[in-house]
Amino acid sequence: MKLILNEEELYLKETAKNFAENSTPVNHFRSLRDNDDPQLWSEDIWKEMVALGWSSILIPEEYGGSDFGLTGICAILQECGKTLAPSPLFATGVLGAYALTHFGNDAQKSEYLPKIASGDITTAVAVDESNHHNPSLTETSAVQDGENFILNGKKTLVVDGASADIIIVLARTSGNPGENTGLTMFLVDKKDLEIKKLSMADSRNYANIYLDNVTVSKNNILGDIEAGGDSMDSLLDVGRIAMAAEMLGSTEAAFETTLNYLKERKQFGVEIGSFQALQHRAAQMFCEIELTKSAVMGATKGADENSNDLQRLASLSKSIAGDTFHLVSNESVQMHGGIGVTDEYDIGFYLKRARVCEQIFGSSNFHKERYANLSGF
Amino acid sequence: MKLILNEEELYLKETAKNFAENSTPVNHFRSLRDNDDPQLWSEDIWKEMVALGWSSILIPEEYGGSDFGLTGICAILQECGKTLAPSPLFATGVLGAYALTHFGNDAQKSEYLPKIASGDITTAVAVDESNHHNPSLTETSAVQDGENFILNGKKTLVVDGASADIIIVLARTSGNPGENTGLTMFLVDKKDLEIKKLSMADSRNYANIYLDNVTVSKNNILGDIEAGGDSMDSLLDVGRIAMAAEMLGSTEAAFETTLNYLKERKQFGVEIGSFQALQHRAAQMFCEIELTKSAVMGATKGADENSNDLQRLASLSKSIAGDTFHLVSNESVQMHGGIGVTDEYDIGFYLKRARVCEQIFGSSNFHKERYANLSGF
Amino acid sequence: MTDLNQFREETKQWLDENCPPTMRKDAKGIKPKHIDEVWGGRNAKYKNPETKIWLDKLGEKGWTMPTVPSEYGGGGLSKEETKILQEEMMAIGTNSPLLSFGIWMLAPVLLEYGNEEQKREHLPRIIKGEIRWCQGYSEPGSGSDLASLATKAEDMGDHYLVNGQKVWTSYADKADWIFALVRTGPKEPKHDGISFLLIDMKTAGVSTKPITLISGKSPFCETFFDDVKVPKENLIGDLNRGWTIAKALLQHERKFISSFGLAGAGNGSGSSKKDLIGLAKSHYGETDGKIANDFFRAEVANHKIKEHAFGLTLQRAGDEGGKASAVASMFKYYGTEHNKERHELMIAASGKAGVAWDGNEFDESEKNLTKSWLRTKGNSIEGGTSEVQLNVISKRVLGLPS
Amino acid sequence: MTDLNQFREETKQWLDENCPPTMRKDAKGIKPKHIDEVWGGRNAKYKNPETKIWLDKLGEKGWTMPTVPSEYGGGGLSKEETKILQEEMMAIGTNSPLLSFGIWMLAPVLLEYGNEEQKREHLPRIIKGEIRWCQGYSEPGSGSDLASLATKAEDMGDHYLVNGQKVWTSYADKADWIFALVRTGPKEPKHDGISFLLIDMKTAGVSTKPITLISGKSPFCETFFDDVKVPKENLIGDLNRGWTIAKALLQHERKFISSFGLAGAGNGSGSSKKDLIGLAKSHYGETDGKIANDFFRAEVANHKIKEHAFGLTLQRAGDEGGKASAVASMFKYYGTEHNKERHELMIAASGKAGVAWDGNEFDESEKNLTKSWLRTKGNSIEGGTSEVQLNVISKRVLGLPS
Repeated sequence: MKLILNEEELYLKETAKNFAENSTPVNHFRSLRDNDDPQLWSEDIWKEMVALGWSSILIPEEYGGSDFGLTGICAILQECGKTLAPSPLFATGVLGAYALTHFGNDAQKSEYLPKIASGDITTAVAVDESNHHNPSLTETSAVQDGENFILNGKKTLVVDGASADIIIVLARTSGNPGENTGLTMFLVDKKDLEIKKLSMADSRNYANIYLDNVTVSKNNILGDIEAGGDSMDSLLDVGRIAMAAEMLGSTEAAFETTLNYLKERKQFGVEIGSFQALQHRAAQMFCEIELTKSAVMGATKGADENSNDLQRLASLSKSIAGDTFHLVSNESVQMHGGIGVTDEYDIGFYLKRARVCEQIFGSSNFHKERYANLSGF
Repeated sequence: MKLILNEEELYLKETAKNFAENSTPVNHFRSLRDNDDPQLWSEDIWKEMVALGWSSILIPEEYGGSDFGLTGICAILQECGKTLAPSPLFATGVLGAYALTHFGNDAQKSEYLPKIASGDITTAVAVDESNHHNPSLTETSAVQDGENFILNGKKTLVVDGASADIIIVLARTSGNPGENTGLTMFLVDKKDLEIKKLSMADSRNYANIYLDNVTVSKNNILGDIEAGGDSMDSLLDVGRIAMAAEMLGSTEAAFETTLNYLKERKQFGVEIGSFQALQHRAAQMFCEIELTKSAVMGATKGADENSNDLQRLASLSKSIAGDTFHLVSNESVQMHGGIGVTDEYDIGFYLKRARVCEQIFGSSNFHKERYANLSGF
Repeated sequence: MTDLNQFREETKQWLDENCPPTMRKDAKGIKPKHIDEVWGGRNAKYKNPETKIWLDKLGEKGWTMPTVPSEYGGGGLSKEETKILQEEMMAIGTNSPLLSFGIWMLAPVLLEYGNEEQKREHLPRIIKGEIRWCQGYSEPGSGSDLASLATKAEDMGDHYLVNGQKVWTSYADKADWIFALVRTGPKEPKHDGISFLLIDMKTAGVSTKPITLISGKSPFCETFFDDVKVPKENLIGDLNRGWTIAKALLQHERKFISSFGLAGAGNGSGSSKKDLIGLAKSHYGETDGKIANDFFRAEVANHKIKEHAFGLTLQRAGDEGGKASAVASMFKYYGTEHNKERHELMIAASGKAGVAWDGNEFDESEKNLTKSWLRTKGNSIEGGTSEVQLNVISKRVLGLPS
Repeated sequence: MTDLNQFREETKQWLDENCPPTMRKDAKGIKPKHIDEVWGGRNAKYKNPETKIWLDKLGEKGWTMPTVPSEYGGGGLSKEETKILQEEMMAIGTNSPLLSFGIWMLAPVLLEYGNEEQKREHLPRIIKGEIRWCQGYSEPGSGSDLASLATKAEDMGDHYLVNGQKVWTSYADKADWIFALVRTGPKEPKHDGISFLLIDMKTAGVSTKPITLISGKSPFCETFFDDVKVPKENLIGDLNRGWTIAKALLQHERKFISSFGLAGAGNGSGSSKKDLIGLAKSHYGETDGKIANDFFRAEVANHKIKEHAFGLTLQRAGDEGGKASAVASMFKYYGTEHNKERHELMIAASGKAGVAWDGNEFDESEKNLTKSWLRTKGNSIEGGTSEVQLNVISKRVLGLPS
């Protein structure tokens, strides 16, 4: 396993970098937020991303995809993270594409994968039910009723849930909350759900989803019935790594913005970046960011090369990306001084984004404990 | 509760400061260590301390003491901590004096307290049995045999155990390891014990003590039979606070030595204390030391004024003193650079002392958890 | 002593006769949740008419600043009398409803540096709450390096002509007057060319613009001075000697901000659902009364221990009778950093609810917590950054070389 | 390719014929626990006579430094051949027994800066392990600010006269020669008056004194030069241009020290009783395979995650083909700080046994751990302090202003 990007991946990264800088600078996000955009991402931008092939990177060639692997799409997400570019890429291009490719039956793949690749539909994954991530605590029930299942329950903070066409819902077909068995994934159409858009600190697209006697055909079971706990865990691991990559990009950008400020801003007649206390803190952040890069790279390459240590690599990358983004976003605001806490400057966006990202698919804390459990200590 | 020393306490502190600086500078400790002194404290110095009344501060006036309270003796220990002055003051003047005053019956008080006050005997407390402090795990057994008890077991890292005349041993008269009930304290003469002197990193007086069918008269039960768990806990709390005071003194001295070095040592043509990164770390240490002072003062005053929050105050002071001494001893060595890791310089003594003190009557970790338990979270 | 006893009796009687019912404990001894507090000033608004009655009564006696001499509108009380007044007010569960930068910051400075006319002019109106003041210190280019400020006041013979911009002026859009630092000696070394000037906000050329923070709307404004004419009698202290006054005033400011760190410093028993321990227990659950997440519980324990020790340190500083300004730096630094940490832990405990912003899917308390958390980020910047406080400690307390 | 295949065959055969039995895997494929390692030199002592045989054989071939040209006593191998040699040595479970500052530090510098005679004189003796070298850099007054060194070498016409003192010279009491930085230009700016000089330790006026560390006995010495006469041909590079050589050599030194951080970086499964996890489990106990102390387990998790990421970072740096010296600073800084933390956690896990010093009441491994822990405190000082590394990162990598 080589921890460097191959040529294809480098090309994707370079393209993404240019796209993010030119088409979705931070001001793009700011204007969506300021205009109370209902979906908080732009259809036009998404179409351009689809045209660049980003929605189909995890999709096999037979279904219209390029199958470039997780490292490729994570390189893109990292660049998008730098400018906080909002899009359905994470929930659709990573989660939806991966879930259907790996767990869909032939009929499901044929129906959905080409539509994901072409950008005709977007997807979301509804897993959590309370304020802390913990899939095994799933209470949402799915009770068989002839050829159908009847679903009841509530799902919280579904990423892109406010706009997704198809939502993958984890529900309990047997057993009790606390058990990872007895869970099943269902593909549910948004029209069957009560969707409540959420307003979160980072002004991105999220929803709570209420299931009130929702009827789902057994044909819409994704993967094997009762095997949804493990399947969801692999899906989540891919999501955690991808989210870590995006968080890494945001962290890098916050750090770079701050370095630039340290080089420009003068107080007491000198650039504040000449103060050794700030220099050392910056150097320490640099080290943490380098470690985070390696963890993310290790995880994406691990996924692409079917590492049997992938769960640990996923928890490693999500926890360290969370801690580093946390540190750097705090230090960035502090080092900007007064303007750092004004809405007019962009740096505060990274602070807000950091804390929301940390909650997606498990906090640093959650993943440290998972890492310890997986490591046998 | 006022968190300032009263006049008596200030006087004791001032006396102790002069004594420590003049009679037991760090070189006194160094020479005991270098000469492989068997007891690692000086009889002559101890006699002078006794003459100053330090052995009788916690002893009631009727038994020849001055009853000046824990705040008084802690002010002395803090000063002794500054120069790492070795003496039986902690194990005898605090632990022995407190235990006999509070748990001894009239006969025991009459027999032992005047001897402690006069310096005729020294004492020690034998509680732990494994590498981590946890009195409830006591396995040492005491089985009644007519008018006597037969004790079997092993006690580890008994402070001053290598020289004490009388050793207070916690043993199990009923129940099982893990229970805080069924424990009893015994006064045991050193001649009945197998005592193995320990060589620890801080070169102070410690022993492991082996009890092999040791016969102890029931007259030598200290306090109520089976109530030793709770009694030992109050005794330990007093010991924890006193140890925290001594650690605080050592921390202050390490910090002051380091500040002086920062002001003197030149590199790159300037005093290294002018480097802002070191300045900020020094300022942060200052804050932690101030907090530690307050915690120790709160605990000693709490003890003297019978606070019902004493257990929490004891754990607060021991844990914060441990953390602060840990931080400051590490930073002190690092800031001294190369000479900091040579045996020739004193600063390394503080590093070694810090880690040993942390193990006495519960590490910072132990006390954080105890604090949380006592606080109800 | 008889005099003091008599004062206590008279005070008791006066309070009983003058303090309106909604400004004090009721018959059952229950205090009003919050006495309606007001900032006073020309455009003061009173939700509760009794608030105005109570403020007027207190203002008449000068009891919003009891120790200020009565010739300046104060209470003219001795320290002992002031203590009695406070005790008796506490006994009936009342306090002054007046919030005022005039009282907290400007008045002490006027008493020390103002001339007789200035004291007679401004103090009574501060004490009665008739004029609301704001502070004009920071500028866009002058944050930590406050003395580099550029707003200039030119001597035009019979007045000063002020031009420039201030930032972080709290409530400038609602204030009647501003006390400002201005550059009057452009050629002098930077600390020696600053003056302390009082400016009526309704003077032509003064304008304000509110600042939105990452936490949302804020009381802070930018304040612009465009050829503003200020009478010469509004200069406090000597020309170009304003820096001394500025520093004195900053001490008063830091005191308030450092107290933030203890906002949550109770006895750690987690009685309220909204404090850190309550949030952790309700979101993570409890096992035998313990927070049911071991890693988070360890973080909480570390935090609560520091909080307890910091609380004892504030108490000790009080018992020691207050110390030099350097200790204020420690409290400012530690208090604000601790408060930031507390809020980080509170939002972490709350999980997804800890990053709620708006809408019906979250409680008000959850949405408020998110904003409080963001607001704390400013605490370690305003009133002197943490870095400045550490500089002060290392140089003034520890004596480390420059 | 055929040439390389042939080289592999010949190498295989040579190793088979020449590598003594105790220097390689036995018939069952079990490696010797440690090949007896030696520092060589005039007074080399061999516990195992086969160590000497093996070193002599390797030295003859020049295979202790395979890529050095054969005219200087090296192996004269290409990169490809060197790789094959390493592979074949690994295949039979052997390696060179020679530990040598000459090989690690001096030889690369001689190859780059030495003249033809110097290379022919010194390299063969380094490669054969005949001369043991030590490093004379730091002085009591010159730690982080190495360039302020004061040991002077005066030009006496036909020789230099050296006077001064070095500290932290590892194994100076056992070394045959020292490579030292000396001041030859006392009037030049400090970096421009330094030269790189080779000195035979048996010259009159050279003396050494071992340094005891907080961890006990150490290989470090103080080295004194009292009117030491050094032939002029022992100057490496140009007069007063030694600083360039010094910096090149420091890079080689930092590489070794930064690798310390990963000494314990396994896969975290806690297989050994002596690693962090093994110690924690044995001293705190286990519950369902977890360390039975939650607060400590949280600290271990934090540490192991950093360790894993740091390990991946070293791997990534390798895969990226090695970068500038600034990245070496990161590894030096992070590696040594991490190693200190690991040892702190190991002694904390061990409780009282973690602070054992001597005697029969503790295991050897416990007493050794205490000393290892103390020894790590020097890692973040020697070879450039952590503070110096952070300075380098902030300036050279991040481009922050001076």
